[in-house]
Amino acid sequence: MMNPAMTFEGAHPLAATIARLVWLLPLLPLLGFLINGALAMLGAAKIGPADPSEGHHSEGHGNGHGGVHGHEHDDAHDHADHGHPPRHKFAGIVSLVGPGVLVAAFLLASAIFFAMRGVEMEHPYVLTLFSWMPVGDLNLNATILLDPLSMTMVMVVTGVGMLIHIFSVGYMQDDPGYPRYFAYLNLFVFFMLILVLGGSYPLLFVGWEGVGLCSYLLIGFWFSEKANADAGKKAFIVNRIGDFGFLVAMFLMFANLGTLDILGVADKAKDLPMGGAVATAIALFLFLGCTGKSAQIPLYTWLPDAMAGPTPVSALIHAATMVTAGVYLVARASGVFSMAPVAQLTVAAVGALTAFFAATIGLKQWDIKKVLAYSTVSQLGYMFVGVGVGAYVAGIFHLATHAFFKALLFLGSGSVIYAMHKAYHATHNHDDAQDMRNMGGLRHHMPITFCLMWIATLAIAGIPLFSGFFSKDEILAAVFARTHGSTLAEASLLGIPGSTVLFIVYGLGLVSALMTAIYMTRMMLYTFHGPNRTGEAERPHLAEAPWVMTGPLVVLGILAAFGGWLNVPALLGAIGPVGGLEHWLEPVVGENALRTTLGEAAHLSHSTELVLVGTAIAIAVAGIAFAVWRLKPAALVAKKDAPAAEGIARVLENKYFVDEGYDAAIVQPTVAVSRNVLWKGFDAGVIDGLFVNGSALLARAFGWMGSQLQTGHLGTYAWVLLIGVLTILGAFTYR
Amino acid sequence: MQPNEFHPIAYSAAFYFFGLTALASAIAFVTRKSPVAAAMWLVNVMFCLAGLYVMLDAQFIGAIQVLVYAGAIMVVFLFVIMLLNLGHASELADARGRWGQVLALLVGLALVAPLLALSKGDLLNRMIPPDLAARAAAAAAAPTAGGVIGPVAEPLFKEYLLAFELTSVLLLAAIVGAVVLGKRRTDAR
Amino acid sequence: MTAFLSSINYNAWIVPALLLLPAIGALGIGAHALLTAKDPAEKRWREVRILAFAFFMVEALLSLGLWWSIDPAASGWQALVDLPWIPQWGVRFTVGLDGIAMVLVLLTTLLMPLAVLGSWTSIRTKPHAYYANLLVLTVGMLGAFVSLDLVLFYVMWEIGLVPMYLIIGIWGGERRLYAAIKFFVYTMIGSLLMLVAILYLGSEASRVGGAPNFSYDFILNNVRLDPTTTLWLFGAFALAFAVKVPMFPFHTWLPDAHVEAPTAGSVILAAIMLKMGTFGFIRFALPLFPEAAMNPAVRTFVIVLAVVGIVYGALVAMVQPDFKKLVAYSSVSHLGFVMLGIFALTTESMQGALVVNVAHGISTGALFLLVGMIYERRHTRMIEDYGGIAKVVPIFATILTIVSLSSIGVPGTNGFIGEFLVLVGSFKTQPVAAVIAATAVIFAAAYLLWALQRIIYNSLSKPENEGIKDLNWREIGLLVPLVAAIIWIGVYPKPLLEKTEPAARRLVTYVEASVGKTPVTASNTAR
Amino acid sequence: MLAEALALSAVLFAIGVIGVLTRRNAIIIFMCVELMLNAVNLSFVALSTLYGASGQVFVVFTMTVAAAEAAVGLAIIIAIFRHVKTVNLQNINLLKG
Repeated sequence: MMNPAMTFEGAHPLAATIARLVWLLPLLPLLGFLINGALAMLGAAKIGPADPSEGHHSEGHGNGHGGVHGHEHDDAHDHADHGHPPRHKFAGIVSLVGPGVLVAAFLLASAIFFAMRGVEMEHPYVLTLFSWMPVGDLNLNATILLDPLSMTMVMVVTGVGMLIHIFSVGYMQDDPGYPRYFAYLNLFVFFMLILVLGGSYPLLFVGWEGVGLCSYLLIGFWFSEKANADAGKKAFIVNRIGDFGFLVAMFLMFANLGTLDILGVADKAKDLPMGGAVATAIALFLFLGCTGKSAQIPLYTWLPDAMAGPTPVSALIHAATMVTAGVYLVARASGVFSMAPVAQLTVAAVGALTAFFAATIGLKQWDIKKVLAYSTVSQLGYMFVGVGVGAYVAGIFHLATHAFFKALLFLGSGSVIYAMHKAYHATHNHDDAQDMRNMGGLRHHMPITFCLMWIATLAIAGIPLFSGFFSKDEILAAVFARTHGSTLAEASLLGIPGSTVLFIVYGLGLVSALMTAIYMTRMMLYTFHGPNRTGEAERPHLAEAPWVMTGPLVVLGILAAFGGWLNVPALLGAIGPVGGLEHWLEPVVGENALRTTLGEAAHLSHSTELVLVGTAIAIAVAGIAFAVWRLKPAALVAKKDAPAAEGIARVLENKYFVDEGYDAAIVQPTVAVSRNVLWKGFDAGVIDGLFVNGSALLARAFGWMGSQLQTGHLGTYAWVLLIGVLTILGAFTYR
Repeated sequence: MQPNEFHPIAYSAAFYFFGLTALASAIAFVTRKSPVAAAMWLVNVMFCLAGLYVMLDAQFIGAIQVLVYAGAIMVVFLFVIMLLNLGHASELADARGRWGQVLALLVGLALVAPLLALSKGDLLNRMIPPDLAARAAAAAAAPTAGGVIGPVAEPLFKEYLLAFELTSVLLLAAIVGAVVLGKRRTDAR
Repeated sequence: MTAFLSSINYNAWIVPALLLLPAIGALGIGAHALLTAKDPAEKRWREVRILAFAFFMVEALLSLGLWWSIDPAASGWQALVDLPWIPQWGVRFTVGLDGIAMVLVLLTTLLMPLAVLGSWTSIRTKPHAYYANLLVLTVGMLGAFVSLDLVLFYVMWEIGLVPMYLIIGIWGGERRLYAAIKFFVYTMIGSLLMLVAILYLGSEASRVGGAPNFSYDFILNNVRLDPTTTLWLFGAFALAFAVKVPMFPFHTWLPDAHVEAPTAGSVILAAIMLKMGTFGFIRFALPLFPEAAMNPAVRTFVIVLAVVGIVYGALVAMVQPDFKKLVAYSSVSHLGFVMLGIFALTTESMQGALVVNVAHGISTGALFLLVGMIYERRHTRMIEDYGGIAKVVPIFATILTIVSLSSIGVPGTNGFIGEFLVLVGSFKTQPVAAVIAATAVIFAAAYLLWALQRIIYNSLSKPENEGIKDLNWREIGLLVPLVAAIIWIGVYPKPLLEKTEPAARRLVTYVEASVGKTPVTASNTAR
Repeated sequence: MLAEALALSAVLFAIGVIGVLTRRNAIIIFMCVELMLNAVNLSFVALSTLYGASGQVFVVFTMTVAAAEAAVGLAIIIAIFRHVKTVNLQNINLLKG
C-alpha cells in the first residue's frame, strides 16, 4: 500500500521524530488481522471435492462437535463443555499475536506522544501516504493528520484497546472461534486508528464504516444464535442510516467548500456566514452521522442489542472507542460547528435528552450488561452536551475518563459473567449468567473485582477526586457558563431562546447525574451485596477470574481513580497541573471554542463555580444514599421465579417499547410496501402483467378475431368480398 | 344498327322497351321462389340483352348471346335443376327473412350510388376518346369485308389470338373437371 | 512494456485480433464436435471444456497489452483500424479504443475465462454448442465496445443478443423459454428503433457528405440536426440503451433472465452485457445528441428514472425469496447509480459511473458465481432453504461476506469508490437526486445483510445443509482474482481512474459546450 | 343511348349481387352470377360503340369463361348434392377455418 508517492513534509518539526512512523500505527493491527484471519481460515477450511455436484449426500453431522466457525451452544455464552474444553489448535499463537500487536501499537503511540510533547507545533503534521482518488477537482489523497486531538484519541484507543485485548485472552480462550475473534478485534482497532488519524473526511469515513463493519462482525460473533445475528445486522443498518447523514454532509462540503480535507474544510468554514444555512446543514448532517454511530436519540436502539456480542467487545467497541467516534467527529469539525449555533444547540439538546432518557431506562434493567449499555448511552449524551455547547476540551476529557471507568465496569461485569458461567457449567445449569437477579453477594467470592467496580461506580457517579467528578462537573459548568454571553445564548432552537435551552440542558444534566448514581449503586448492590441467589450448588464454583483478566482491571482502576488529574480545574489547582488537557488541545479546538463564547474564554465568578461544584457533589452523594436506602437486595428473588414487572417498571424494563415502535412504524411498513405494492403490485402486476404479457395477449386476441371470419359459409365470404368492392368503389368515386 | 338508319324516336323507344323488360324480368328473376321460374326469367333477360346488343350495332354478339347463353348455359342450368329435382320451392327457404332483404336493398343501393354519382359528373364525356370521330370514319371507310362479323373476328384472331387459344385450354379443363366431378363414384358411397 | 508492444506494432492488429479469435474459437469447437462425434460424451465434454478455456485464456492474455499500449490522454482513437466493408452503403469496418472502451474490453476479456471456469462442472448437455455460443457472445460484446461505425455497432449489438438468447433458452432453469423470449423481444424492440435512427443519421450524412456514410466521427462532426429531430433520435437511441441498462420501467426482463440463465450466462449478462447499455449512452447517445442530453426536461426525466430505479431496485430486492432475483434487482439499483452518474454530467460523477460499471461487474459477477456454486451443491436458490451454513462451508461464507460487503459499498471495497464518486459528483448538479440516491446506501445494507444472515448465519436447522461440501481449488482459484480486484480498486483505484479520466473529462466538456451553439466546430471533436 | 345502357348494366349488376347475397339456393346463386356477367357484357358492348369492336371480343371471352364456370360449378353442386342431399348453402360449411 505504501508507494513512493508518500511525501514527507520536511518542514514540520515532527517529521524528524519518530512521528514519521505514524503510518505504522494502523498497519500493526492490520498485520494482526491478516495473521489471525489466516490462522482462522487454516483451522476452519476443508477444500471440497473437484466436482461439487457428484455424490451429493449429507453424511452425518459435518465435522463433528465444536465446528470451527462458531459452535453449537445451548445458550449464548456457554464456553467450556464437560471436562477440559478443546481449545483451538492455534490458540497459543493467536494469544500472542492478537494482544502483542496492540502492545506494540501502544508503545509506538506513547513514543509519538512524548515526541509530540517535546516539540512546539503551530500546525498539525500531515503525512500523505498515496493519491487515493485523483478525480476531476476532487484530488483526494490518503493522508494522516497528526495533532493533539488525534493523539489523545490514539492514546485512548491503543491504551484501553491493549488492556481489553489482554483481558480477552482470558475471556475468549476456550472459544472455538478464538482466532476469528482476534482477527475481527484487530481489524476493528485498524479501522478505529484510520478513523482517528484520517486526514480527509472520506478517509475518516472509511474508518467510520470499517468500525461499523467490525462491530457487525463482532456483535454477531456467535452467529448460530439468530438473536445475535439479528443484533449485528441491526447495528450495521442503523449505523448505515447515520452514515447516510455523514455522506450527505460530505457532499455539502464538497459542493459548497470545494474540498474534503479536514484542514481545508476547517479554514474554508471560517469565511462561511455565521449561523448560515450551509454551515448549519453540514453540521446537522454530521450530527445525524454521530447519532447513528454514537447511539443518540433516535438511532440509539442498536447499542443495547449490541450486548449480544462477547463482553470485551462491548467494553472496547460499545463503551470506550467506537461509540466515542461521534464525539471525536464533532470536535474535529469544530470549525463548522462553531459557525452554526443552531446546530450546536441541537447537539446539546439531543445529548441532554438522550442522557436523561437512557438513564431512566437504566433504572429498571436486570441484565448487568444492559444497565451498562444504557449508562454508556447516557454518558455519551453528556459528552455531546459538552462538545455541543462548544466546550470541546470538556467533551474530550469526559470521553477519556469515561473510556477508563466504563471499560473497567464492562470488564468487571465480564469477569463476573465469566465466573457465573464457570459455576453454571460446573452444575449444568442453563440459567441466564448475565441477570443480576441470579447474582448477589459476590463480594465474598470476587473481592478484587468488587473493589475495582466500586471505584468505577464512584467515578461515574461523580464523587469528588474520582475522574468522573472532574469531567462531568466541567461539562455542567461549561453549560452553565454559556447560558449568557455566548453565540448559543443569542441563537434559538425551534423558537426557544438559546439560554433557556441551555438551562434545560443543565437541569437534565443534573437529573441524569442523580439517576446515574442511583442505577450504578443499584447494580453494585444487586450484584455484590445482599444474599447470594446463584444457588447452593454453584456457590463453591464462584471464584475470582484469572490474573490475565483482573490485571487489566487493576490498571483501569488506577486510571479511573486518578483520571481527573489530566485536566484539573482552576478551582482545585492544588492537586495537580491546572488544565493539562486544556493546553494540550488548545491549538486544535481553542480558536473554535472561543468563537462560541464571543472572544473571551467562558468564565464563572468564583462563587457560582463553588455553588455548581457543591450541587454536583450533593447530587452524587444523594443518589448513592437514596439507592442504598431504598433498594433491599435481600428482597430480590432469582430470575426464574421473579414476578413480572408492571406499570412504570414494565415500561422502563421494555425500554419504552421503542424497538417495537420502530419495527412497527418503519421496518414492517417498508417491507410490506415493497413486497406487495412495489414487487407484486407494480413489477409483476403493472409492467409484467400489463405491458409485457398484455401485449402478448393483444397479439393473440387479434389472431383470434381474424379466425372468426372463416365461418365456412359462402355467404360470409360473399359479404366480405362485397364490402371490399364497395370500399374500393367508394374510395375511387369520392376521392 | 345505327340510330340514323331508323327514325330516332323509334330507336330509343325500342331501346327503352328492351331495357325496361330486361330490368323487370331481372327483378322477377331474383324474387322467384322456384328455381325453374327464376331460370325462365333469366332467359328472358338474356333475350332482351340480345336485342340491345343488336341495337348497339353488335349483331354477332347478339346472335352469340342467344345461341350460347340462353341456348346452352341456361339449358344446362334447367337440366341440373330437373336432375336434382329442385323444382318445387317448398324446402328451399327464401331469402334470409325480412331483415335480410332490407339489408340486400341497402347493399344494392350502396352499389348503384357511386355509379350514379359518377354518371352525374363528367365521367361519360371524359370516356369519349378524343379520336372518336376519326375512328368512326375509319370504321365506316373500311370496306365491310366480313360484314358484321369482320370487325369482331379480325381483332379476335390478331391481337387477342393468345387469349383465344387460352380460352380453349380453359374450356378443356372445365370439361374434364365437370366430368370427373359429375362421375358417380362407385367406391366413395 | 510499451516499447515491446510498439515494437510488435500491437495497436495495429490487436482489436481485429480480439474480435477474430473467439470467432475462430467457435469454428474450432465446431470442428472438434464433428471430429470427435464418435467418442464417449464424457471424454468429448472434458476436451471441449479445455479447448474453450484455452481460447478464452489466449484472448485474455492477448488483451492485457491494452493496459499499457492505450494512452488514455491522447485525443484521437487508439488502435484504430479502418477497412471498407460494404462500400455501396458506405459502411466501413472501423474499430478503435479510448480510455473508457479499453477498460470495458479488459473487463470482458478477463471475466470470460472466469465465467467458463464457473460453469466447469454444471454444463454437461450439448457442451459444444454452449461454448461456441459463449465465444460468439464475446465477439458481439467486444465488437459493441470497439466499433466506431454505427452499422457495425448495430450488427455487433445484435450478435451479442442471439447467443445469450440460446444460452438462457437451452441451458436455463424451468421457465427458461419465457425468460429467453422476454429478454430477446425486449431488447429487439429497443434496438429496432435504434436501427431506424442509425439509418436516418446515415441518410443525413450522405446528404451532407455526398456518399452515404455511417462513420461515427463523420456524423459527429458534420451532421447538424434541428432540435426536434435530435430529440427523437436521442429518444430512439436512449430507449434501446435504457432497455439494456436496464433502467426503471424496462427492467422486468432482468430478474427472469438472471434466474433462469445458467451460472456463466448470468455472470456475463450482469457483468458485461448490462454495460453495453451504459456504454451506449456514453459513446453514442450523449456525444451524438448533446443538445437533447442537456435539454433540462430530458435530463430531469432520465435522472428521475435513474433515482427511482435505484430506490425501487433496492426496495424490491429486499423482499425477494430467490437469492438470484435479489442480486438481479440489486443490479438494477447499482446501474441506476451509473445512469445518475452519467446524466449528472460532472467529471467526478462520470468517473464514478465508470467505476461503478467495473465494480458492479466484478462484485455481481462474483455473487452470481457464488450462487451458482451453492446451487450446484444444493440445487435451490431460495434463501429460506439455507441457514447457518457458515460452519459447514467456511470458505464459501467468508468469500460471500466479502463480496456482499463490496456490493453494499463498504469503504475499502470497489463498491464504495464508485458510489461515493457518483454521489459526490452528482450532488453538485443534482443535489436532490443525489440525496435520495444516497438513501439506497441504507437499503443496500438492509437487503444484502438480511439475505446474508438468512443464508450463512442463524442456526443450522436443516439437515440437508449439513452435507454441503466447501469450495474446491478450482472455485477458490476462480474467486481469488475477483476478491483481489475488489480490494485493489477499493484501496488504490488511482490507476483505473487515470485510464478513464481524460475521456470522461472530454465527454463532459463536449456535452456541456454544446448547449446553445448548434454548429460545433470540426476541431474539438469528442473522443 | 350509351348512358342508358351503362345505367341498365349497373342496375342489373346490382340485382345480381343482391341475388347472390340473399338467396340460399346454390343454383339460383349461380344464375345470379350469370346475370352479373351479362350485365358486364352489356357494358362491354355499350362501350364498344365508342372504342371499336375489341369490346365485343371481350364479350366472347366472358361468355367462354361463364360457360366453363357454369359447367364446373354445377358439377360441384351435383357432387355436394349427392353427398349432403341439399343445396341450401346455410348448412354447407366444409370450408370452416
